Amino acid sequence: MTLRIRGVRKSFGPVEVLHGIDLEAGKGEVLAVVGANGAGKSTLIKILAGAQPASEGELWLDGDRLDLRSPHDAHEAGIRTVYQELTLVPELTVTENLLIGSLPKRAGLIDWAAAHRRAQALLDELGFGAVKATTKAGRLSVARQQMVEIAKALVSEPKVLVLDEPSAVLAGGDLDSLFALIRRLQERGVIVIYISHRLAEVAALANSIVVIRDGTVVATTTPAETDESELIALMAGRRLERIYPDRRPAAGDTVLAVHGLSRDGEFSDVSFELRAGEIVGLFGLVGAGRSELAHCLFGDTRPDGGSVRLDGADLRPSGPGAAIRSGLALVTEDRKRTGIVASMTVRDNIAMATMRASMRGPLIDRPAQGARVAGMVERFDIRPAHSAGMRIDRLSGGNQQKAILAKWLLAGPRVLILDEPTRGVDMATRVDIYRTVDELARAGCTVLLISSDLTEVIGATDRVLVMHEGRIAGELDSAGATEDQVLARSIGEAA
Amino acid sequence: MTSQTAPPPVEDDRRTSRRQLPRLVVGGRDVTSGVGFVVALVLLVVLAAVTTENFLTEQNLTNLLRQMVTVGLLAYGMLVVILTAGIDLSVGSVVAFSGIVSAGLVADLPIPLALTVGVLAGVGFGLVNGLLIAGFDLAPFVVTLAALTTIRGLAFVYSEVPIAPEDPGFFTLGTALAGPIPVPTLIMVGVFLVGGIFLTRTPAGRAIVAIGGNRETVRLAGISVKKHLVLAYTISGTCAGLAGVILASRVGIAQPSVGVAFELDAIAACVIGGASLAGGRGSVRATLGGVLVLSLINNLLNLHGVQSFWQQVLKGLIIIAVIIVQRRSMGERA
Amino acid sequence: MTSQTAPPPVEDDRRTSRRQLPRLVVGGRDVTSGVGFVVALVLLVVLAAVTTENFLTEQNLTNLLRQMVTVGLLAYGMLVVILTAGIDLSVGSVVAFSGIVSAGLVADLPIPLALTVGVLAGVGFGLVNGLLIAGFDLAPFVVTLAALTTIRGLAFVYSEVPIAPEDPGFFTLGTALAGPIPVPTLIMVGVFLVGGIFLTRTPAGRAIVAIGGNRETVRLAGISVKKHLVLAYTISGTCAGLAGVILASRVGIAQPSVGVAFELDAIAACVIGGASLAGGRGSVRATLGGVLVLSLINNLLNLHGVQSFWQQVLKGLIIIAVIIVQRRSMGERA
Amino acid sequence: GGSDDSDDTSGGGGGEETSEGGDYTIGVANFTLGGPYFNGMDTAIRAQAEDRGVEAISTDANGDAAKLASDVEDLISRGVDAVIISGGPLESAPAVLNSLSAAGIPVVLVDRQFQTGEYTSWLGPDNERIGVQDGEFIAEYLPDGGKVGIIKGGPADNSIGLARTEGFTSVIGSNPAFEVVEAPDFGGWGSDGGLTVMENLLASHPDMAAVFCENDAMCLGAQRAIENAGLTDQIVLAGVDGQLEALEAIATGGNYVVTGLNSADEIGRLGLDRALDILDGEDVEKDTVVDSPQITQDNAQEHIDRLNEITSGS
Ligand SMILES: Nc1ncnc2c1ncn2[C@@H]1O[C@H](COP(=O)(O)OP(=O)(O)OP(=O)(O)O)[C@@H](O)[C@H]1O
Ligand SMILES: Nc1ncnc2c1ncn2[C@@H]1O[C@H](COP(=O)(O)OP(=O)(O)OP(=O)(O)O)[C@@H](O)[C@H]1O
Ligand SMILES: O[C@@H]1[C@H](O)[C@H](O)CO[C@H]1O
Ligand SMILES: [Mg+2]
Ligand SMILES: [Mg+2]
Repeated sequence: MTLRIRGVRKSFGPVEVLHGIDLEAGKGEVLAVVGANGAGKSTLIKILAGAQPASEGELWLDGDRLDLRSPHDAHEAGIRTVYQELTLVPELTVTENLLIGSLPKRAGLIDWAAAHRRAQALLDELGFGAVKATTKAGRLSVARQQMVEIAKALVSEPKVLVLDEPSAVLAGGDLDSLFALIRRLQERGVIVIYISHRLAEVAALANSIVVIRDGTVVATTTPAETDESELIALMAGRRLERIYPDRRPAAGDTVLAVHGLSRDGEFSDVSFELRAGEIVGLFGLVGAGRSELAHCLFGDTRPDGGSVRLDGADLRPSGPGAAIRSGLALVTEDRKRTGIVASMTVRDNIAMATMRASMRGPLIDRPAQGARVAGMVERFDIRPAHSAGMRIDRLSGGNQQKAILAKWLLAGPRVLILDEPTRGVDMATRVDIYRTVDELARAGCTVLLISSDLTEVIGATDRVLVMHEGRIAGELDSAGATEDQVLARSIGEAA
Repeated sequence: MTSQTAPPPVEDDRRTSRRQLPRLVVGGRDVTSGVGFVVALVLLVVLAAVTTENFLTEQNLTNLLRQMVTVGLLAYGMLVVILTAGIDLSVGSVVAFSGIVSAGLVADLPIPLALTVGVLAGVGFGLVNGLLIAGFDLAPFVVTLAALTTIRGLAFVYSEVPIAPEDPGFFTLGTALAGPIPVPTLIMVGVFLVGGIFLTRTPAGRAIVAIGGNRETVRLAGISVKKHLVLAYTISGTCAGLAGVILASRVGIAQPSVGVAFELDAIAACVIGGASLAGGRGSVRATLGGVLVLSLINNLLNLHGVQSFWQQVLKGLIIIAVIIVQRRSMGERA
Repeated sequence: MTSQTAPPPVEDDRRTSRRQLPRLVVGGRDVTSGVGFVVALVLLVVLAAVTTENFLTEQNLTNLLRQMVTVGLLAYGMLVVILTAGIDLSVGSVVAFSGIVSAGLVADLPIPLALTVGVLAGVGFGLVNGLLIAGFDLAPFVVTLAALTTIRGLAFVYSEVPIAPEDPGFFTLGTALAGPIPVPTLIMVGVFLVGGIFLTRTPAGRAIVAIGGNRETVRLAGISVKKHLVLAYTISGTCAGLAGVILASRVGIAQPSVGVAFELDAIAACVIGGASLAGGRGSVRATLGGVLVLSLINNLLNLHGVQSFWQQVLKGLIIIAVIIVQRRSMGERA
Repeated sequence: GGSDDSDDTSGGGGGEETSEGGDYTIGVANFTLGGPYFNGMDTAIRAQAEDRGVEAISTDANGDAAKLASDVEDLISRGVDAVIISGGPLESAPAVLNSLSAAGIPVVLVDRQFQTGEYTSWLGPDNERIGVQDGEFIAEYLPDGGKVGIIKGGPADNSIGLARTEGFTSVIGSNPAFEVVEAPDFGGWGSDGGLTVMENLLASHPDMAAVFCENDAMCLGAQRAIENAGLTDQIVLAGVDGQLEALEAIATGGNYVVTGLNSADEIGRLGLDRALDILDGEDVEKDTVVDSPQITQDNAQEHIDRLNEITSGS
């Protein structure tokens, strides 16, 4: 059994984004597809999933030419896809999201008891037993929703399983469950197409690697033949000298002092201090309470107890607006739900938090605003380069993330909270982000970097705070810390 | 290594435990299970019973049961459409058309057949609405608004003047009683029961709910969105046809001008019952509750002899009070 | 820094280059720039001009301009509300209330003041709608439906009978001409121009558009969602108040019963202009186009002397034809 | 009103062929067609126009005063020679009348007499008189008096309904044997509204002896509610208009006992004749009250026959 993609091209209007992709994967193979943001990975897999038609080219499976006119056709052919963006129906239970289209029936009616049993059994079997089948999908954390997405693709065993950045929202044990699952599928002969920006993962999982750059395959290789820095170079079209910037000079005075902060059911007795010009990492497993803490600091929720002081003065923002005026900024973890306004342009999105920054009388000074936005598009290398007037949801995921960062940088924050800012961001762009964050810190800005990426949380920071079940379970100096030390604290071991 | 970190379940859905009851919540939170809604309903009933002596008379309760039938039938169909994130503004006109056609046909056809044709007219209009909306991917609001206009016109074209069939058999459907309960009310309850099961226990019903939640997901799951949209509008049209025939039979005279603004009451019943016009969320039981709330308000004001203009003023204010109570008790955003 | 091949601009927004024109598309695609919409409009005009000799007379064109004012004003306010993913069903009742109050006050106040009070009544109702919707987080559909009922009742409470001020000065606003162009039309065009600039060039306008796209994102960007929702409904109320006053002045008599179902036409104009009831998408220019389409259809049918019921039948069919043409030419889902 | 009904309008009523006519175009501006009465009016005007060999163009404002204004403007654009306005519940339309007089076009009002503004001529019923007639009949029919319900038509921006009720209560209300209860809600001039309002009224007042409705359509609905409540033998009904179904009910000798003729057909036809007379330069009466005979079981069949003759004849 082999999957072959031959000469696939795809255009949106007059613009071609895939320029003739060829690739091949055999039975039981894990084929990793890597490439920078906007390279065309998701577009390629949407074609494979029957969700978008190719403009040109052929797909072959098992020696049959596939003619995929709809997702249904792809299902029939045995191709299942987990999309980069979550696609669950939030109002429906996990069971229903999983079994949509194949709910068990008795006497013509859906047998819900059987359905829940079947769904739960499937989740348990896949190692996602933490997800309850009867919960409404919209109430799950992003990580758990991702597990449901994966389970959904495996309701009936596929011949080809396509995973578009499945690990972007997973961490720790969940990630391990996913890898174990992929290996099991591999043993059963399933072809797995795996897209990720985490190259360590790719090296560990893949049998072969295809590198796409600007819609063209630039290399086909294997983990054995290559290493991370070479892959990054292939993806970016240039060598990256180093990933993380140099350490900064010792930090300044305390800017933000959090003392005994608690919020019922979310986190309790959280205390720490952040100094000027410092980058502090915040690590923890899913559900540790990091995002809740961030939202509370940002004035989005009220604490039940404890205090926060900014520059020695009590900080009790009445809402995000007040927090922003006090000099805080928050890049949230869920880009689609709280990061972008999908129906608006890149420009509108970037200018969102600072609309009053350039006014001419009662009106927005559009040339001035345009110039500020253009500056940001250039600084972050947001692609396409002339994207200011495009709807932001036409951008690739990573480029959307860069636009959100740009929005907050324009606000010139004193304390910048980043919640998973490099999720789904390619390596070259991450390097840009790390560099930008470093520049900010050097200019005196304080950064709290929430991340589930162990390497990043140590590499890009000065210090790491670790959260476990809503409490600060440890603090480490990044310079000497190891990944194991951080992980141990996050699961409540060691101290 | 996976053994270590399964965090405790984040939040379990509490309703899952009483699965023995027919589960009429079709998406989202069931507002009837919210205390506020029940409180609001009970409050209205107590208010009515305490402040007027006539509320608890058989005559009045029968009226109440009878008067909710039209809005009730329309509301069920509307709910189905709203669940898909759509809307059906044409129902009032369909009521008029179905009524006048069936009354007109009584002269030539056996009564049951005449009534059936009336209902079928509703089926047909719903089908056309659905085909236009799904087939051409048009905005439901405009299509059904256009249908509202066209179908109203057709009702008048069919007969400019009211039609009152001579045959008293025509009145049976609308006026028959089963014990103290009007047969039309039983029909309406039947529609809600069967309709509840349809939405919660059949693949087509679930597809309709899911379409409103995320139509792309449904498409990606290989389920035909178009087919189910057509089905939803056809159901709404059918309910409207049925409502029209029952109303004509109850009044004894079919008027081409009947049913103006009925769609607003039907939508209001759904929304008071917690349905979201953005689709995917709504409850069959709560919609019935919404119908009851609207009927109770009218009944209460009438029993008190509140003068018409003040009735309107108060009706609006009471509706707002009801939804504030409901919202408060729900806590989070509906 | 990246010497790499920057890919060519993907679908550059072509409008960015002609920034000299006020950019009245406030979110999403501008349907007036779609060929289909223009084709549909031109088709209607040509149809009218070719098939009736009276269409291109000054008299008729002036009528056309005058006739679009009410729906036009309401449609702008409605667009603002729709952009926030809301709806305002109360506008028709506000038209009645503002009209009757200003006509009633003419007896006691100088005319400009009486008219101003009428408009202010609209401002007040809009404000209350907004405060209820934003403050209690209530569904706009139910709140404004309740307002529709209450405000209509209040209009009748104010005066059961129509009020026709004796003072001919009351008619000036509604009937004055500037050259061949009715003053009300100029006011409406002014509202669209200023309103277009408001939505595209001011922080508050942009916030309103963004709220409909994703209110969470807007809130977390430090923008008060509540404040802007209140503003949006207040704008709609203001437009309705203005429309009511102008209408009363034009007709010369204020009726408490005027304006029933006006909200449907206003919403239709927005949606025909490509606005999405789910919020975040709509265009000021295209909404004006939608108003024009609706007015042209009425005018065309009247000039042809189509019989009333057939007018209704045809009107619905023509609207459907227009949106099919428009949809086809847009290709993707509006 | 006297019995001189069509004396002053030569050639009206029956629709006899008349030779003149010319090639006039008459505009008919209906405020609403959402009711059998208004429909009948429009139909009658057009039928008479056909009989007289002139063109009639009718418009429907759907109950919207602004659209009525637009419609009239459209009619002026089309170059009509005269306009007949069936204003329904609209009590006045000064701007419409102004634009017509500015264009030098004569205006004939049918049914409703506008309270302000200049019109050329009006023909309509004496509504108070009809109410008085109904009241007198009920007072005589129920010598022992009793409770009498009143069902009003619609939002009271219509003097017509008020006049009818006033006429009725001027008789019944001043008679101590009677107690008047007004239904709180309006019946909206339709049968469905009449039914619901009656049901609600019965819940509070099951002991009524009679009901007066401001028109027949509502009374027909109320009659069903009474029947459903099993009170047919207890409550009699009085209406206004002479709608065919009401006449039939009266003829059968049931509890529908009286109505006052307010013939849309007659007024409509006379209205068209009046417009032509004006165009022909004749000197016409400005306001004409069209007679409204009382209809009871005694003469109901006569009126049914006449109505059938008219509708099949045109
Ligand atoms: N519907 C669309 N219309 C126009 N352009 C599109 C559309 N969808 C994708 N594109 C463009 O196609 C290119 C490839 O996007 P794609 O989402 O496939 O990238 P990707 O490799 O998956 O990136 P990422 O790693 O950020 O997810 C991008 O330039 C994107 O802007
Ligand atoms: N009402 C709710 N019902 C169910 N789950 C919820 C609800 N509110 C929040 N959650 C989820 O509970 C979890 C609480 O932990 P939190 O998000 O703070 O963890 P975290 O350490 O930030 O983890 P992550 O890596 O997911 O960001 C979140 O994942 C959140 O999505
Ligand atoms: O005179 C008519 C009729 O009685 C009708 O039934 C209601 O409106 C009035 O104008
Ligand atoms: Mg992608
Ligand atoms: Mg988090």
